[in-house]
Amino acid sequence: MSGGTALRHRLAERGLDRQLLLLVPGLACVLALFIYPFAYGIGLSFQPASGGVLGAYRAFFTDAYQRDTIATTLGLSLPAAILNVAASVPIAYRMRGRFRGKRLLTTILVVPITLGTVLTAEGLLNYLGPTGWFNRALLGLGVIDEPVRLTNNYWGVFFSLVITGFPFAFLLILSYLSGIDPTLERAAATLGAGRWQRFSRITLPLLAPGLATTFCLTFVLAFSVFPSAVLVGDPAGSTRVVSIAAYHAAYEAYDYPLGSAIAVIMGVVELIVVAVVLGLRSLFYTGSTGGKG
Amino acid sequence: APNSGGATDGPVPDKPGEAVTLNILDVAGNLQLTQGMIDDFVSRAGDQIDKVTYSKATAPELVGKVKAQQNAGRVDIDLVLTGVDGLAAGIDQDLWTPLLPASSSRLPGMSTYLPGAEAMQKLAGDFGVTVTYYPSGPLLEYLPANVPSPPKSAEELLAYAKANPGAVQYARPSNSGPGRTFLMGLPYLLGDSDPKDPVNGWSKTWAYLAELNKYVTLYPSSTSETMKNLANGSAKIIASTTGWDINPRVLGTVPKEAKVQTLEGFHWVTDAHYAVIPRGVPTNKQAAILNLLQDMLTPQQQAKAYDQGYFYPGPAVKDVTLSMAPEESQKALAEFGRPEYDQLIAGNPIEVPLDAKALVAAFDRWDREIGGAKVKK
Amino acid sequence: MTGFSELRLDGVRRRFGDRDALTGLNLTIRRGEFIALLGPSGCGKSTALNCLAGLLPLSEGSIWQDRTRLDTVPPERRGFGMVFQNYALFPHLSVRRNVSFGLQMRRLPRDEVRRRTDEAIKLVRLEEHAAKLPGQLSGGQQQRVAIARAIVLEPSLVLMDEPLSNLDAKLRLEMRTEIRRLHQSLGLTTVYVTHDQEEALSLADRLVVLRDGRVEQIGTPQELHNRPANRHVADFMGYRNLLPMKVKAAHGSTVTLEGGGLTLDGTAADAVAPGDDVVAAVRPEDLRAAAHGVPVTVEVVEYQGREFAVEARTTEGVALHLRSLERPAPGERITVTAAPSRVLVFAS
Amino acid sequence: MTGFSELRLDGVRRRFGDRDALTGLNLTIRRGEFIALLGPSGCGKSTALNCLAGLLPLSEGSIWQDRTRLDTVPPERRGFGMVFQNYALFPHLSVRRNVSFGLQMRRLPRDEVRRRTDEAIKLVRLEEHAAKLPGQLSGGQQQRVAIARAIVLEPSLVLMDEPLSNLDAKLRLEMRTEIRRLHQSLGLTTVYVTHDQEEALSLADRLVVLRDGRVEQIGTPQELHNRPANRHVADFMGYRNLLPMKVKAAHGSTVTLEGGGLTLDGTAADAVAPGDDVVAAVRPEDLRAAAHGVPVTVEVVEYQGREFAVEARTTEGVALHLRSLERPAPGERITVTAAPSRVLVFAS
Amino acid sequence: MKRLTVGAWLVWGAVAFFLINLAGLIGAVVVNSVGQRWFDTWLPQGWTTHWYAGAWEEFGLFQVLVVTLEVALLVVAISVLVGVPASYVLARRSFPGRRVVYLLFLLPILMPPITYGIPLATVLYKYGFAGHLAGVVLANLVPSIPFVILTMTPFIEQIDQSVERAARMCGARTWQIFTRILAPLLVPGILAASILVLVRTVGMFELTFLTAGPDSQTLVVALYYSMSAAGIRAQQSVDAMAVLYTSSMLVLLVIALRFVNPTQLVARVKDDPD
Ligand SMILES: Nc1ncnc2c1ncn2[C@@H]1O[C@H](COP(=O)(O)OP(=O)(O)OP(=O)(O)O)[C@@H](O)[C@H]1O
Ligand SMILES: Nc1ncnc2c1ncn2[C@@H]1O[C@H](COP(=O)(O)OP(=O)(O)OP(=O)(O)O)[C@@H](O)[C@H]1O
Ligand SMILES: NCCCCNCCCN
Ligand SMILES: [Mg+2]
Ligand SMILES: [Mg+2]
Repeated sequence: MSGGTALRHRLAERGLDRQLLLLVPGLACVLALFIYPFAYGIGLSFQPASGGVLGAYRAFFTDAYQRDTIATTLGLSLPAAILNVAASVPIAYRMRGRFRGKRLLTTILVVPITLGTVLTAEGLLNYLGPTGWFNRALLGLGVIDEPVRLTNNYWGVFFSLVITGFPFAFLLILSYLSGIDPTLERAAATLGAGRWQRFSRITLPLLAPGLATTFCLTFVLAFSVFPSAVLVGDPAGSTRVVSIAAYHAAYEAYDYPLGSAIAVIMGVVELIVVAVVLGLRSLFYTGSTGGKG
Repeated sequence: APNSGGATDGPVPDKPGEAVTLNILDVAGNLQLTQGMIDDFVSRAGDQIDKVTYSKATAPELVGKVKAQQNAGRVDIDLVLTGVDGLAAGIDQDLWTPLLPASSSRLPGMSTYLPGAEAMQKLAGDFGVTVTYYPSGPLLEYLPANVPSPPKSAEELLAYAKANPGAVQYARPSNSGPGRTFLMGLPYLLGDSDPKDPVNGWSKTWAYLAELNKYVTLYPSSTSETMKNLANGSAKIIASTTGWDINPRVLGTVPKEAKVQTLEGFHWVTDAHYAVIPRGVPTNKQAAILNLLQDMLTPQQQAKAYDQGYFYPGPAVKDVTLSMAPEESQKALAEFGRPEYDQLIAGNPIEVPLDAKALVAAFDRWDREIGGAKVKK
Repeated sequence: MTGFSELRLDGVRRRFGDRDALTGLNLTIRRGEFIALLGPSGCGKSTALNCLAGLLPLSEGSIWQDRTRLDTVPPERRGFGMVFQNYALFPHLSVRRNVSFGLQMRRLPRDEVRRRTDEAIKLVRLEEHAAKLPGQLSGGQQQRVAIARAIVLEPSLVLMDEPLSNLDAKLRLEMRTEIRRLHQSLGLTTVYVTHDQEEALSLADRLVVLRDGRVEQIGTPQELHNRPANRHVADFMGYRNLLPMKVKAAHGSTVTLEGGGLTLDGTAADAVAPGDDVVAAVRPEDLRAAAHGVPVTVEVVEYQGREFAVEARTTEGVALHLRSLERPAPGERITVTAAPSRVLVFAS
Repeated sequence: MTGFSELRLDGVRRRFGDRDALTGLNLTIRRGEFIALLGPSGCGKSTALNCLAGLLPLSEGSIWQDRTRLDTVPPERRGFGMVFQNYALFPHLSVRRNVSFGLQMRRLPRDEVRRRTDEAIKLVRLEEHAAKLPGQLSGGQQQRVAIARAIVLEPSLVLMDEPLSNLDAKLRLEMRTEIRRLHQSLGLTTVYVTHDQEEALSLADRLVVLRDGRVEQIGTPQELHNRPANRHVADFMGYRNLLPMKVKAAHGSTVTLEGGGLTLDGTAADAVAPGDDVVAAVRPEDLRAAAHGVPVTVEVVEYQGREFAVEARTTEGVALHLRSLERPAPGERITVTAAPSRVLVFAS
Repeated sequence: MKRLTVGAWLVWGAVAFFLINLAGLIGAVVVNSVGQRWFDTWLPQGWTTHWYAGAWEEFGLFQVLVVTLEVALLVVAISVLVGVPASYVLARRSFPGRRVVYLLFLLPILMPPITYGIPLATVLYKYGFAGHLAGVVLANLVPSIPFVILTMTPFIEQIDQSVERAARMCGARTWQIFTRILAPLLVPGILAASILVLVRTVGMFELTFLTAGPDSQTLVVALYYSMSAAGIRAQQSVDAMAVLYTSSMLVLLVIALRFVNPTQLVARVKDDPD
């Protein structure tokens, strides 16, 4: 046949055909709107006022106060992301079947995504504050003698990450979970697998890829926490997260190279965590989960 | 596009060729005081300005936004109302159109500045025009019911804090006007060697803050939070300023009966708002803006700056009395104002705040050594 | 997991929405029996099996294992094995791990797990594919994995939902013999769902014929084959010719019928009297071309290997399915006949 | 979408990883033909069908529709219809909308869509279920929806992947006739995958027997049934007795064999000489109990409806599958015989 | 009929505890936003709506809400239209460079907007997009498209490929397969992704701020301003803004959930019988 057809045939065999054009709009957006500006930002991070090409990076890593923000941020975001995913799984799992009020409960559980950082922060400060309802109730019940401090410290930020992150995780996991054919668990049941085994041996592994994606997304959200770290946290101390350092450098000290460098470092740390998680994901089965389509 | 057409440099005409639209960005909460003045001018000078849009943002983001516009050669912010921080950052990044001395003749109001405002204007160099001014603080605020005899000196404050751990509160300076005023006022109270040099001249201040830190359990991230804690009794003494003293009581977020106290050896650390024009704004619009600014600096307009004690007193120029202010201002200040402020303002030295670089250095050190020290405890 | 002497389904009923998929199934399964549930598509076979497995709660009725009430016991504690109609293989586990799953659930020693898994895989001829994932297997291969997975547990009751439906004819025959052999040698009790009467007849000790969620007949293969209880069972048991006729004469159980251009002698399955409208049920293989009989015109001829399946029409236009060893030409006129004992007469 | 006069598969090969699922398939399909692809599970039937449909790219070879090269044309432009082995129904569409989907894709007028959809649904007897979603149907009902969905398009080539495998025996027979009827009346060209030799024999004009991705034989039903090309085809075509024996004497194509406790006369399919090791292939139904013949001992008896399937063993322990009209008792000794024309002899 | 297990008690107990505290948290803000003075008591001393009126007026919130809705819906629509086809290719196909492409799509989510926000705004101003709705929408697409891709890929992987093949055999083109087969099957996933994108877009401060013009501000810009700008602002007024923000999001969410149940099955999955 014609050379064109033969070429197309050969390309198709390697997985290159016109279907790949579907990637083009997305790629174009990312290249034009992200890669180009991003490269500029990276470039900026290598042009500090002093210290040579790597000066900004050196400045960050040689200063313990700056360097420690990475650990602080991971200390907040990893537990929060893990909790969000881990709490979503059993709840979503219980909510797979049909029962009355399911839709309402689902809606209520995903309501927190509408709260936004500010309402969450204000709510935490009001509700958990020294004279807030929470402490009042505990004092009234005689559980505590003086108000417990749950805001303007690690816990305030942690709660805010859970409140904003949990519904994300829950919604995603519930959707992933409903894509798994329930017949598989039934088959496992007839093979003598109890509730827990059915869950851990069948559902969980099939869910694992979805869990990994969900974890990455909630982790990334938590890792770049900024407003709540300031508002309900202790932004100079225990919740001085890396984005505060970046913000300080870029918007308060107007040291854009340092700000960009810190942002790049943030990205790299996130990338490492995500790469590890997605690496683990690829160890799991990622094909059809039995929905017979 | 907003700024298509029109040269952006060269001589500024007396009036715009035709009425222009002004996009005003407020990063200092200044419109609370000046929007009335601007609207008033626009209603009178429809031939120069046909429409004004207002947007608001925070100072730190301002620079990035203006920079992005200037890099692209399309500036659509015509006038920025900013505090010292935004002003200085813009100067540092070379964002502003120099207005002075070229246009000083068109702004005669500038020669009637109060002494404090005049000092503040120096910080603006050639770039900004002071539009409102107040002496700020540092003040201590308390409820007499909770604190019958407030501390009268820095030592007494420390002693009070020691006796009542957790009772003294000021917000993280980089997030709070009263917080930073307290920080900048301390070197005067303590007699530090160079109150303008937080790195080398504040040894007493840093020692004092570190000592005080032992009895402070919490540095909230906003002044509102300290006000709330004052109101609900979980804080007994907080840092404040004239505006933060009067306005929240007007709004009802702090009990009316709250009182303020100054410490022995007290110097006012002043504050002001500036109008600046980003580079790249056409001369047509610059003309309208200059005329607007001149109008804003007249005593009648400046009287609007009394507001409800938001920036008390507020006017930057001389000879603006409360009686010239709108009815509502007079009523609010009659009820919530403090006659003793006239006395305090007249009777204490007035200092300009730190320049932007020094302030950022002070914040950084405070974060590292005071706020950040909490972690290790 | 221990054996039982009998398993009793007592008025088992299952509704979906407002439609009964199963109405009042009564059945006693004795230990060691091989029961086939037989019936057309959609008749409720899978539903019955799922109820027995504990995978579908009953809408009414109960299930008893000797003295123990079973229908409230969760599936994993019933100790039954099951082969699903849609395989239901674990897509993330290799063939080997699918098969060993149940053994691992029972916490058997590793060696035993390996040995029994290997055996089961060998049984279904998947040695070469043991390391593949189910998604990489053909439909028939998947079916075999499902069989191996259930059989490996040697459960007290094995439930099979059309386990051979995707196998090729040869393999189906072999697996059929294999299943029967396993059933006997392991002393299993088996409930087997199929729509294939031949499979059911050859495998089962007793057959349960279902239609529209209702039991039509329970009996041994011979009973069903030779004495279907009604025309529906007859229809399903391969009496493909169901001819509406009229009784002309009756002598004991032998009746003479007429209608549709045919005259036939048959055996009454229901009580019928001359003049009654009846249905005569005849298998195609019992209706044969013969020297004399009823004249018909050949219409469609299908090759069936050893013989030909013929569709022919009587002079009055009634279609008949019959068999012929010779290939008749379409349009040819032949005469057909049937032994009276092979013609069942049901009241209509 | 227009017709064609022939469709040619030219050395079609498909690899999965390093394993050939199909090796060099050559086949010419003439317009109007009914071709069956027959073979054991995993032999590559579905793979061949998918290559033809355009759903799997070829690893080698080409497909031609008259002068047009087809293997580079995307499936939706080939204008073929297909029934999938796993139904592949659209889970979110009702039965009716599943069936009408293809018509809508072809932008036919609304009335015609409705009419043809109704017809197709009626054809597969799903009128009552037209509004249901596939998830609410039984396996067999789903299969029927899949058939209706493909047939409704009256495509120039219909590909069917075991479309009847989940139907009950009766329905299978009926649908089989129906498919053949549709094939003829709509003038379709059909490629039909099955593992059921009986189905293939009765439906197809020509059969393609595959084994391990390779064509073993292509021919008419009669050719395959009576003259399988080799022992594998014979095996698959129902010659269940494949007996390793030795040639004692040969007269033309008639040979006398001995071995395993048997002596048989047979017909040579390959060239053989006395003394050769050969395989004798005999169908169970051609090996019958008779007054004199080879003595064997009955072992397993399975009821088959009209007759009994018997597994017996010769004195030397070779297993034989045969048929008997009487029920022999296990352990009984009987004698069996086969017509020489029914015993095929292959070189081994 | 079925007794609750210990596990169920724990799970439902935890859910109840979470919800009670959530209600308290939201309630505290709502009450404060309509409270006159609220010091050390269970409830405020009086009630008022003037915090809302003030905020509404000060920020011209009607216009802001309209803009917010426009931006959010445009961003959701475009990122779904662009993202779903891309995730389809990533889920279904293997081709050289697939990993690189995947990483490219991953990066914008991982990188904080500080790294690229200002240069991005510069680019958008240069081509005349920024300062208008278009600029805000374009900027918000940067994290949204990858977000859709990342969430949709596993959904598409779950759908049996033979359904698509069947549609293809029925003559459906790729586009028709998308609209008639995949889209309906993916609706729950698309909805989940859309809601999440919507939330992220409505909540995206930096990129919106940097690219918005005076008449393309969104609610979050006003909200962040009210919360963290210099000057004095009653907390009640911030709370009122936050309540407005949340209410408008809630309206969007409830509308979305009216049409599709988030738990609707992704593929043909039989409902659990019990
Ligand atoms: N989940 C369900 N919801 C509604 N109806 C159902 C459901 N499951 C089965 N049915 C209906 O119940 C009847 C019996 O279904 P069942 O699956 O038991 O049939 P079956 O005998 O196994 O058929 P097949 O041989 O085709 O598999 C059918 O009419 C089917 O449509
Ligand atoms: N995606 C795949 N990856 C790897 N191997 C495959 C894949 N699909 C099919 N195979 C292998 O190719 C061979 C042929 O498969 P195919 O599905 O064509 O068999 P089949 O003849 O249709 O069998 P059945 O009758 O059981 O459906 C089998 O051995 C199968 O395991
Ligand atoms: N994701 C971080 C959002 C940052 C918002 N910045 C607000 C700045 C207020 N000063
Ligand atoms: Mg079934
Ligand atoms: Mg197949």
